[in-house]
Amino acid sequence: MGFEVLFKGNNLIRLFEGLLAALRISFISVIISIFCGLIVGTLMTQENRVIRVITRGYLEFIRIMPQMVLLFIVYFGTTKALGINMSAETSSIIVFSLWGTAEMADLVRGALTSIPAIQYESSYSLGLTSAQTYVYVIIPQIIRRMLPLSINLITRMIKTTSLVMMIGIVEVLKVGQQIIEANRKSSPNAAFGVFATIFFLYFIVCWPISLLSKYLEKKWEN
Amino acid sequence: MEEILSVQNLCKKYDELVVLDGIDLSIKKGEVVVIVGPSGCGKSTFLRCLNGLEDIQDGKVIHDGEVINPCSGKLNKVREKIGMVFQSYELFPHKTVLQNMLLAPLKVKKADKKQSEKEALELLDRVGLLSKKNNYPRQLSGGQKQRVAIMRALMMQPDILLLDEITAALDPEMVREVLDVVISLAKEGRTMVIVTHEMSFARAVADRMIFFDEGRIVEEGSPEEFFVHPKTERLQKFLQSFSYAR
Amino acid sequence: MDTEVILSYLPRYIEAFFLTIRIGFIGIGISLVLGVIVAFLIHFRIPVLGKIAGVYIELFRNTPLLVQLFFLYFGLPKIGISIPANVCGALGLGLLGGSYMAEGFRSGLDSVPASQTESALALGMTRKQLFINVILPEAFALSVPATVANVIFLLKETSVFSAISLMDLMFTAKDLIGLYYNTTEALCMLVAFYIIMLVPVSVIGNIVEKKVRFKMLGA
Amino acid sequence: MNKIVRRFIAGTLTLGLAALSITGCGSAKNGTESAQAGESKKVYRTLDEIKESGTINIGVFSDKNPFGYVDENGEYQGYDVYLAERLGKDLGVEINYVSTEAASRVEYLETGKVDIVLANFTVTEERAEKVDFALPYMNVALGVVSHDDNVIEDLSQITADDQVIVISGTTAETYLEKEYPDIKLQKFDTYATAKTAFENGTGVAWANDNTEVIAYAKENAGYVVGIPSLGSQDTIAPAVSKGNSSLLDWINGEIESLGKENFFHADYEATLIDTYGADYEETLVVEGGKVE
Repeated sequence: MGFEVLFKGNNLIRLFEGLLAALRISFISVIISIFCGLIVGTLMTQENRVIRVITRGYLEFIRIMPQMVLLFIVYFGTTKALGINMSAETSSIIVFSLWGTAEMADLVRGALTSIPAIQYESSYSLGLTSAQTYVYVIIPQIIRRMLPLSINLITRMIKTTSLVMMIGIVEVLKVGQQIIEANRKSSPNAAFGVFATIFFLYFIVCWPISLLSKYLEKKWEN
Repeated sequence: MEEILSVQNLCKKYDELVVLDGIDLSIKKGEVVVIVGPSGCGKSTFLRCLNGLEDIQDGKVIHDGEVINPCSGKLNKVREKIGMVFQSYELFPHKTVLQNMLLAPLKVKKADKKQSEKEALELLDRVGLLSKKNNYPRQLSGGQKQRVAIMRALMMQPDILLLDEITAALDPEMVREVLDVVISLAKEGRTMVIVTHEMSFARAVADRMIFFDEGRIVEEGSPEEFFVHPKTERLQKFLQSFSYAR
Repeated sequence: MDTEVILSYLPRYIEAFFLTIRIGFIGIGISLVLGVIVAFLIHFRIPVLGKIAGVYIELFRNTPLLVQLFFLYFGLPKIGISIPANVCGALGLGLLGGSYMAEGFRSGLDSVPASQTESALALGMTRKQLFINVILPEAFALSVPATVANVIFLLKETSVFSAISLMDLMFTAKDLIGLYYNTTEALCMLVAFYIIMLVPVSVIGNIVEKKVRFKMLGA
Repeated sequence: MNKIVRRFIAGTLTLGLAALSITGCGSAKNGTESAQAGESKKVYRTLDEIKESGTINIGVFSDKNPFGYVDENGEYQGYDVYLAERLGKDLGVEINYVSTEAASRVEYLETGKVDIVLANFTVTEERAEKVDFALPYMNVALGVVSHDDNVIEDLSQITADDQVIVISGTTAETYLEKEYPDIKLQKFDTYATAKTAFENGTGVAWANDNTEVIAYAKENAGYVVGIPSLGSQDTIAPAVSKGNSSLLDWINGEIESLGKENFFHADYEATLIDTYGADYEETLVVEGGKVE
């Protein structure tokens, strides 16, 4: 069935290295996305119509644009247009952060609009500035509501990192294809064993993360 | 007594709807002013104009020689001196009672932590909630939360305290707990402007009564004049709506 | 940007566009039905079935569609069940989408305030009437934003169809670039067709969200 | 009604934004194309710059056995890699292998992110417009394998609703797209999926490099190479960024000198012989860049 391929040489280690590459990109991108998402999300709730339209346009644009095109534009486009030679990993982190920030901003907007106006007013009437109000009163409250959802974003991001093979990053799926190909003659049906392992690897990484998000959701639900 | 807050020809409009139509009022230091009136007469909005939560279309609110202007940057400085407690007794849900009390003094006044904590504990003890200092708001009753909200406002040592129908959303037996606190503050000589429906409480605590109707001050006077010999016919009708006879 | 190249690519993109739409929306249809059933099973904690539904959600939410499609299209024939590629694509999308839609509906069901249920019961409604007339409509209204986001997400997930030889939009672009290397034209047409496919969904989604929220919750 | 209108404006706004990005990425590309032709903005690294830097970036396939693949110890192997190792040694530089996909080979060269592409790159006119090909180092002809119960000996046998399986980005696909546009193709993006689909019988035939299909028929019973050679002989050659003549000339000189020591036959024997057998060595190998 093709499982024997995995124990040849350091194939198993290479698979884990590939998974690590995918995880590293996802985690860095999510952290950036949470930070920028908070800012963009807050901007989205401002009365100023211009800011709102721009951030809304950004969200729709990123949601609609296929990620592969973004990868090509950031990785190849920037070299052609501006002469900057970006590494594949930096480009993929930029693209996934752009995507993550858009998704996060939408979550933040939803969370901010669900905070009753009285929280803002009682904070202002104590003399806190609007910046202090956001930092000490509003954001800590939406973080509780948002963190579980942003953890879900990590699993979605991990699953879509397989796209980065288009710009030369060897992640877990690419390693799988390499192993299948390398053993084309010696074990022709290696594909099933390898894909079953990849299925399992993605599961044991993403499932605990979604369990964590459900646990946090329950704990902070009050 | 020296004037602490002066309201001159205050007008407030939502597009065409006139909510406050030229209010003039002067509040002395240590005075307790109670505002009553039918719902929708603009009394709560008036209170929110005093600390800049609502912008005003005309007229001025002067406190300590400074004009309160909602669009100016220094608004939060003004609000340090004018405390307000709302009808919905929402505390900051993610902070304990003590943290709720300490947030503003530490962040706004940059006060010393130990000193503020001592003050906070004293205030909590005064309203019998010292044991609740490390509880979260969700573990408190409405009445308890409202009392903490009042103490939280007091932590800023405001010159004036605005109370906007703070008992409207409470069960009867909790109303008592909260109003006793307000009465004790009045005895201490706190300057307060109170909007309420609790007539007997108003009569007990007020130095001066004001009757709002359709965005104007209709009648003003000491509690005795106000309740015993109401002059205007509208005030008489309003007071009757509170008494029941079989 | 060479228009002659664009014109020569146009027929293939149009064909791929309709394939993506056709299989995409069949898959989304399946995911909606599956989502409601699974959300129902979990929300009302039906014994055994509820557990299976829970496992289904965790399994399909935490693994990539590409791998799921691989087993559906290449694995099943090894045990005698061979499904044509387009059916396989719709089924794969439906199964993956079902787990996401179920999450959306479940959170919708959970956020129907208990007072609604109690007041309906107080009116003497049976549990079935209660579910159909009160809970379902309100849960549906609350989960419209999540559902719209899922529809867009699923339409973009069709980009892994190349694994099972379905010529969707993304595969057309990659294939054309691999053949003739007119990368700019191929990518710009890809973006254009994604816009034509997704902007209406997003705009209609917003309208439905506003209408349903207004009709249902009056706010 | 104005809500719908406002929504429509928001929609067109996103369209506008996206169109902006298209013209953005469009102009970016046009900018370089004209610049490339005008030689004003150099993207690639010349021979000397590569030598100075001490490393050469070579784009290879990492999942195309036996041409470019990664063995179980994580080392790059294959016919293309064997040549790359030698180029690196003769240049006296370290080699940095970059894993490429069929669709990104040209982009890598157009942005100078790799210096040479050695990824089973078949020479065609369209591709020659984008990159400069060096001398060929392998012949490739196409072949078609089919199930032994329905052997396809001529493409005319293929009916309208039959499908021929091909791998996206291969010479077979290019050839059939150009010469037989009305044959329905079922395209896969990896060898493994194409092979499994063919075995599951979703296509009547599988068109690929003739060496591949012959090797496949040899290893698996029940399959016959009905068409051993299809269309003209194409060649596989190294590619460099357009205009990088210093590197191109060096490679061509290198290929010619390697021809003298029969290097490419040695390469064949080291990497391809156990897949395709000895009798294909002559038809496949191009020694010293000279095609008979």
